[in-house]
Amino acid sequence: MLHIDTLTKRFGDKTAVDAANITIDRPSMIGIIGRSGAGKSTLLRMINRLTDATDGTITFDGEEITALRGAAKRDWQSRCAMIFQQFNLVPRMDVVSNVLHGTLNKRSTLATMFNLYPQADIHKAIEILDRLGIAEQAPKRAEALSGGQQQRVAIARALMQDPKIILADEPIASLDPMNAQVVMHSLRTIHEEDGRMVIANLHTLDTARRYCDRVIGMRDGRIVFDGTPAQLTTGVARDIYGAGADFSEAATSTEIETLDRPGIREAEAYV
Amino acid sequence: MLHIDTLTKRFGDKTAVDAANITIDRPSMIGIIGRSGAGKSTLLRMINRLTDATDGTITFDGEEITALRGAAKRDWQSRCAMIFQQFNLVPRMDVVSNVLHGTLNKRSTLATMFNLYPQADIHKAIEILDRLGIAEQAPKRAEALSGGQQQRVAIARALMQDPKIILADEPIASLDPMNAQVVMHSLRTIHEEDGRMVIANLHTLDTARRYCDRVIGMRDGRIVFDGTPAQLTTGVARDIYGAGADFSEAATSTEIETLDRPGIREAEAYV
Amino acid sequence: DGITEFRIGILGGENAQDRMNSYQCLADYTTEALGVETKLFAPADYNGVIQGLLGGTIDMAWLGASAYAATYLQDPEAVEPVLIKVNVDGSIGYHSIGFARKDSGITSLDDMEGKVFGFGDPNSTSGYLIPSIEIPQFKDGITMESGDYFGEVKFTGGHEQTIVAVNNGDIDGGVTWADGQGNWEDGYNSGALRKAVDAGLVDMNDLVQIWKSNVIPEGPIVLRKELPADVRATMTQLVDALHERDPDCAYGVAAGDTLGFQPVTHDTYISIVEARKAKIGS
Amino acid sequence: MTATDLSLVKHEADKLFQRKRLIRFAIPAVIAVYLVYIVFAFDLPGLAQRANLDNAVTLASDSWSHKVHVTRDNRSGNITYAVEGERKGTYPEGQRPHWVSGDEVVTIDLGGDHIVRYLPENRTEIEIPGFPLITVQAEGRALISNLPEDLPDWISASDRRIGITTPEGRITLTGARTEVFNYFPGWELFWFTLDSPYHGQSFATILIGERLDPDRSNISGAVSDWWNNAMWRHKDVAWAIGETILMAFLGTMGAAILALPLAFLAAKRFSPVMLLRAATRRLFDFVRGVDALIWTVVLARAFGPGPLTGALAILITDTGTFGKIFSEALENVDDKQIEGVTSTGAKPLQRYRFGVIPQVVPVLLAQILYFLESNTRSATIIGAITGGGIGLMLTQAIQTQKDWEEVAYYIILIIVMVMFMDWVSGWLRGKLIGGKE
Amino acid sequence: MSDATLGVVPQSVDTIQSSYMAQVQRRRLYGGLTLLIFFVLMVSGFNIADGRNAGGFWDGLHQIGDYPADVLSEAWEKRAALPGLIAKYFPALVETINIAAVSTLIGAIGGLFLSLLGTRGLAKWPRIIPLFRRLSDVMRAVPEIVIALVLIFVLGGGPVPAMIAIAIHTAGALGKLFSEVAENADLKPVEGLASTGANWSQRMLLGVLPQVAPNYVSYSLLRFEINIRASAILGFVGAGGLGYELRNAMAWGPGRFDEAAAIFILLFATIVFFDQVSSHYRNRLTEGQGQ
Ligand SMILES: Nc1ncnc2c1ncn2[C@@H]1O[C@H](COP(=O)(O)OP(=O)(O)OP(=O)(O)O)[C@@H](O)[C@H]1O
Ligand SMILES: Nc1ncnc2c1ncn2[C@@H]1O[C@H](COP(=O)(O)OP(=O)(O)OP(=O)(O)O)[C@@H](O)[C@H]1O
Ligand SMILES: [Mg+2]
Ligand SMILES: [Mg+2]
Repeated sequence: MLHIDTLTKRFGDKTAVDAANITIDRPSMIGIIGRSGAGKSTLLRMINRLTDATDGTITFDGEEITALRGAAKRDWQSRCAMIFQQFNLVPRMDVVSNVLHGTLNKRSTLATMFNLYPQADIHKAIEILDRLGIAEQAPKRAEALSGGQQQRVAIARALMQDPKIILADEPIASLDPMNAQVVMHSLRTIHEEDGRMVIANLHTLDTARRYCDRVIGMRDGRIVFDGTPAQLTTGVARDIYGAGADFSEAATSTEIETLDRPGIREAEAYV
Repeated sequence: MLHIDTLTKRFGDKTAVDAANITIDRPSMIGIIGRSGAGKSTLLRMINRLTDATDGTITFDGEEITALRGAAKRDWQSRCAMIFQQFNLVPRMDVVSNVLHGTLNKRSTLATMFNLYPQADIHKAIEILDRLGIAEQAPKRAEALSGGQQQRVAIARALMQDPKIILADEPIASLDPMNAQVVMHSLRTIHEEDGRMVIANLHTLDTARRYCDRVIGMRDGRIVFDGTPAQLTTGVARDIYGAGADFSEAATSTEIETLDRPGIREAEAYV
Repeated sequence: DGITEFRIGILGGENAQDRMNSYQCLADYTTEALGVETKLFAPADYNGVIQGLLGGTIDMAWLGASAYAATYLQDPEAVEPVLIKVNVDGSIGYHSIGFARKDSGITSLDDMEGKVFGFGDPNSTSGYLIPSIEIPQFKDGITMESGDYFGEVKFTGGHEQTIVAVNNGDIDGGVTWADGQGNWEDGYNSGALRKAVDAGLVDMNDLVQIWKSNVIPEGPIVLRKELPADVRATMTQLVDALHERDPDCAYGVAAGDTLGFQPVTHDTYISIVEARKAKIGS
Repeated sequence: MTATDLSLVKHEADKLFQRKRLIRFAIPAVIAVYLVYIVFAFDLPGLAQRANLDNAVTLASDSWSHKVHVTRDNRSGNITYAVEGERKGTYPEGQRPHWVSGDEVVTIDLGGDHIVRYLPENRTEIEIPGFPLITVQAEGRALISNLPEDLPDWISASDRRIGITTPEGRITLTGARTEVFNYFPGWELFWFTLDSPYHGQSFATILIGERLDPDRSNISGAVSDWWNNAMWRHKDVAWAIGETILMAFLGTMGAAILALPLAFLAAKRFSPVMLLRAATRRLFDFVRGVDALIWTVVLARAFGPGPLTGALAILITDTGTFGKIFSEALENVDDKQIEGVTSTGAKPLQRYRFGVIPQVVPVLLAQILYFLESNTRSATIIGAITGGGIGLMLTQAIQTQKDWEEVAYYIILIIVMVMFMDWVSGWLRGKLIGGKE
Repeated sequence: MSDATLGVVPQSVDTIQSSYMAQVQRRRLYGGLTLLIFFVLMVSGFNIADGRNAGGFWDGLHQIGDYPADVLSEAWEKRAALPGLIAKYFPALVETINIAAVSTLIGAIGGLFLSLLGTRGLAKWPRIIPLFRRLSDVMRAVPEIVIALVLIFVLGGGPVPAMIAIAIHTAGALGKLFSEVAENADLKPVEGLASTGANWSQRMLLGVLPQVAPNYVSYSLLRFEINIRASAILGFVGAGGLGYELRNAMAWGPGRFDEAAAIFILLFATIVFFDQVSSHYRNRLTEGQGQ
């Protein structure tokens, strides 16, 4: 399905992603981990074509994504939804409109201007919101929602695109543990029920272990690990994070269950 | 020396200071305590003649301060320096210029319009700054300094006036404990070394106890206590602050030494 | 009481283009004759010169007849006319010419009923004052009110604008000035039409004359009455003799070939003043 | 959520979108209706019909090209050659353009095989490729030509006047004179007029070549001839631009100086007398509302035409504008600094100088400098209407309706001038506000 | 420069004093020079202007009221006719307001595109951002009257040349103000929309416009105020509306001063009215906005 071949991105003389090779042959849920600056976001943004690659190719079902231009590129983006750490909604607009933005690629500018979304789409948007448990919020402005709710609106927008792939760039980094769980759970459900591919950048090891079928570890732009959660031992994690022997998994955890463990407050301060 | 006689200030039907009588016959260091709205600031402002009294008189060395007008009033202000909680410096001007504002009353208007001060004054200003330990900040803009440094600049401006009395309206309320100590220490030193009278409004009991020779307590505009720090028992303090039995002295403390006492963090939240 | 400087106001309007430049020689002669600095001013319209003369900030100017009348009516003691231009044929007048586009089928004022008629500047003699008085005398029923005889009466702002407006069809007919000498197809010998033809703006084959006024006296060169008598005498003499002394300069000052200037008095303009007074009353 | 709840939410959403659509349609609809009204109020259809594209073409081509007139006076038989037909551009006696030849028969080669011949006895021959040879004889006021009945639209002919317009040039014939206009790209005589010895010399020749005028060194002679160029009047133009900037500068700065004390009178916290305050504010509103242009007209009686009048007009208007802006800035000053200065016994002026001025100076300076730039534009307009500066030169050039190259030149100068002032004001802003008090 | 050493090594009071004195000297010198230059510029500028003016400043000062007195006395004499005249010129006023309104509308739309196309992060074609910036600089630099005069030549007199001229200038001026606002816009929504495959106009419409609209409307209102004056002024050169009538009345002089006064009252009242209304709405638009 998705084939990434020696994909490289350079910003000036900084190489953000360095000859990455990934092959994914069936819709799975994949977690990408690595410390800040490892190139996780850049990789995802290249897949969505928000950023252009410097070198290498991305191929999806035989189509070369990296070569797409103009309308074809936007069409690809509509098939490959993206979820952001900061939600990236339109804060002044209501929730349904934000979800309907997932259909923009199919609508003309004029239709958008006059809010001419088909009734079927509006209803579908509400059903998606309902599936994510926030249908009551439909008429509110996005900015009036809590972070977890906003992220679910972003997921709803992604689902509205009816995409083959959902990319999620640290979808839970701005959320509290409670909301983080809800959001990760939603993503997992979507993967399982709809059979969509989900690729999520994650800051925390345990989230990756718990929700993903496959974990990719990045360090300094290179892919240094690619395997099952089971293969992701603490030693491997130390390598990925370039941490010393004092590395504690809890330092990257946001699991709710861990909240009651002593010392968790201090630990969170480092996250 | 200073004699305050049934001094009253009314704002509309609100009586901020109610027939206050204070007699100070030698240069001492006096702390005025009382809770917010008790009339402390108003009292000090009347002494400096920033605010006109509604009734009563202030007499200093036989001269009736409350009757002064125009140049005579400004002359009094130059002999009676004032320090404010918010420093009240000119932030865009450099430190030395701010200190030199203390000489404005003595210099001709025309020369000062163009920022022209005698060299002797400039040297003196820098010596005062040196005495307060901030000579190195001399050429910087006031706004570039930390709060504690700014308050010391304000004290330097007061010293530049070479005043008989220094009034300080909550000089340490905007400062962290470390800086508060430095500032109170400076005021005490000035009082002891130069023999100037210092009257300071203070929010915290322990500061008043520690630095003042005499403490005046105000409540609802009236003077309800006037005595030595030793006479200022917790019971008296309760009266002054109108607090119940749960009154804890720590709640008004900013002393550095108290920082290590357990429970202090919570306590500070009420300050 | 001498003067410290001498200020000449120039208003081509009906005459000159590069006025300051053409007048520089006159300014030099003036400085020489009076021994004081001479300055040239070229306000953008008649009103500027009139205000200057009334306010005493301009000492000498060449006005249009109507502008002189306006000055006179506001303050009879302000200025005095001294000289007038003499055309090459010896006449001292010119005409206001009514014209229209040939393809509009208009050949005379009779055809203008209900049409749009354009004046130039309100202070212009040939562009407004004279036609606004003489055209209603053309036949009964003509007035200069919009919607009476003409469909609409407009000011275009100046002679040039009138010509362009007629040529473009913005207005059906308008008035401008010409000396009335020479041939229509050349735009006459001098005047606003001739300038437009020379500039390639209009083709006289496209235009027809629909009306012509009686002869209008050229505007006077005026001097402020408050000036010392000797200054006035010197300046009058200087301009009067300019043609003999320096024909090139005279060409520039008069904006074309002339026989020079000759003395003139207020009497020449009495009828114009009356006309203007009549307009104020209306 | 239950099915009924969900359908309720859906219904709500449908209504929401209905409402939103209505608003989204209403705004453009209102605008559209207004624009339709404007189309008729401004008579756009009529305008489109009347708009003279020929003028636009004349204007556009004239602005980057010039023409040389070859004129034969049919009465005297004299032939003159003049750039733009102006006296100042006339070729000196004995000189003529290189594309004119012959003595008895004067042949004018317009290029592209278009040839005009001035023959004796006021006869003219015109050769135009693809058109039979045209011959015209002038007889008194009348013209006798061999032109056929039906003419192409580039020839306009009557028995009194013939006009021929070709891409190579223009020919007009009347009884009185015959004139050929030959067009060339570029601004001719921009550097030197024909009577200057430096005309047609290369830059290198002037700089390092032999002395062209025995009385003057080449460089000073060239500079002086260029500066005094009678066609382009570089000296007058420079003065005019200077006058325009001067009007803007004097007006803006004068207004700022006047407005500052007045603004104190209009600011609530510095002016306790309500009546005085209100009076000052109304004064600001009044001088601002009247507008600089009208002030110029009013002042013209007292001061006559010239840059001072323009400067005063700007000064008066902007005193109102600055007064308003300054007093708003003064309303917003921070009390603490004033009180700090007051508590030292400072005199009232010192209080303002140190308590207030340092706070408002950045706002004031930014505004003043911004207005300096925008007043350069106002000064151009004021000059155009009441006399003075580059604005007047522009209006005059447009009014003569033939010197479009000058118009283009002035327009470029005005744009450069305004952009320059924009840059100056930005630079000063950075220098003055960025730096120390 | 002395700052660099400050705080590193404790300095003696003497060095601080002398280095501060040096700084003060320098500042006084620069300050004095600046003041001197300014003073010299003002005085010599005034003298040049005075010299190049027909009448001197001091000679003319006492006459300053003459012209208004002439106008007012005539207007007062004929005061009975004033209401009628005001009614007569009302259509011209409507034309002036229409010119201002249409040109503000068109200019604001133009400024909108200039600002979106000329702002980093938003531009459709990032490479030619400088082109759009220069374009709006040039449009802003051209005084309205320049374009108006040229257009009057091509199109004839009337409101359209004025409208086009003002619209061009407005587009440039608003383009600059707008792009300052747009530069501060939050790009997150834009990116979010981009990730769904929305095209440029959809991104701008949904991602940027809702954020910047209040500021844009507020600036446009301010511009409308300015444009009313501009459209009145352009009337002076033949662009129709109230300015044209005012010029004719003033140029004719006595006999029509009553008309001049009536037109002037209309114009003044209009300017003040729209000033007040627009500043009221501008305050309302920007107040709920934090800064
Ligand atoms: N637009 C850009 N211009 C220049 N450098 C960039 C840009 N975007 C990212 N980088 C650099 O590329 C490297 C990888 O960045 P990226 O955002 O992909 O890391 P990340 O793994 O997502 O980190 P984080 O957890 O902080 O989001 C970083 O060093 C970053 O500084
Ligand atoms: N300018 C004023 N106008 C009206 N009321 C005032 C004014 N200044 C002070 N007051 C009122 O007078 C009373 C005493 O105020 P004052 O500022 O003297 O109290 P304080 O003891 O200094 O309190 P704080 O600790 O809050 O500074 C308060 O109730 C206050 O609201
Ligand atoms: Mg990232
Ligand atoms: Mg207080």
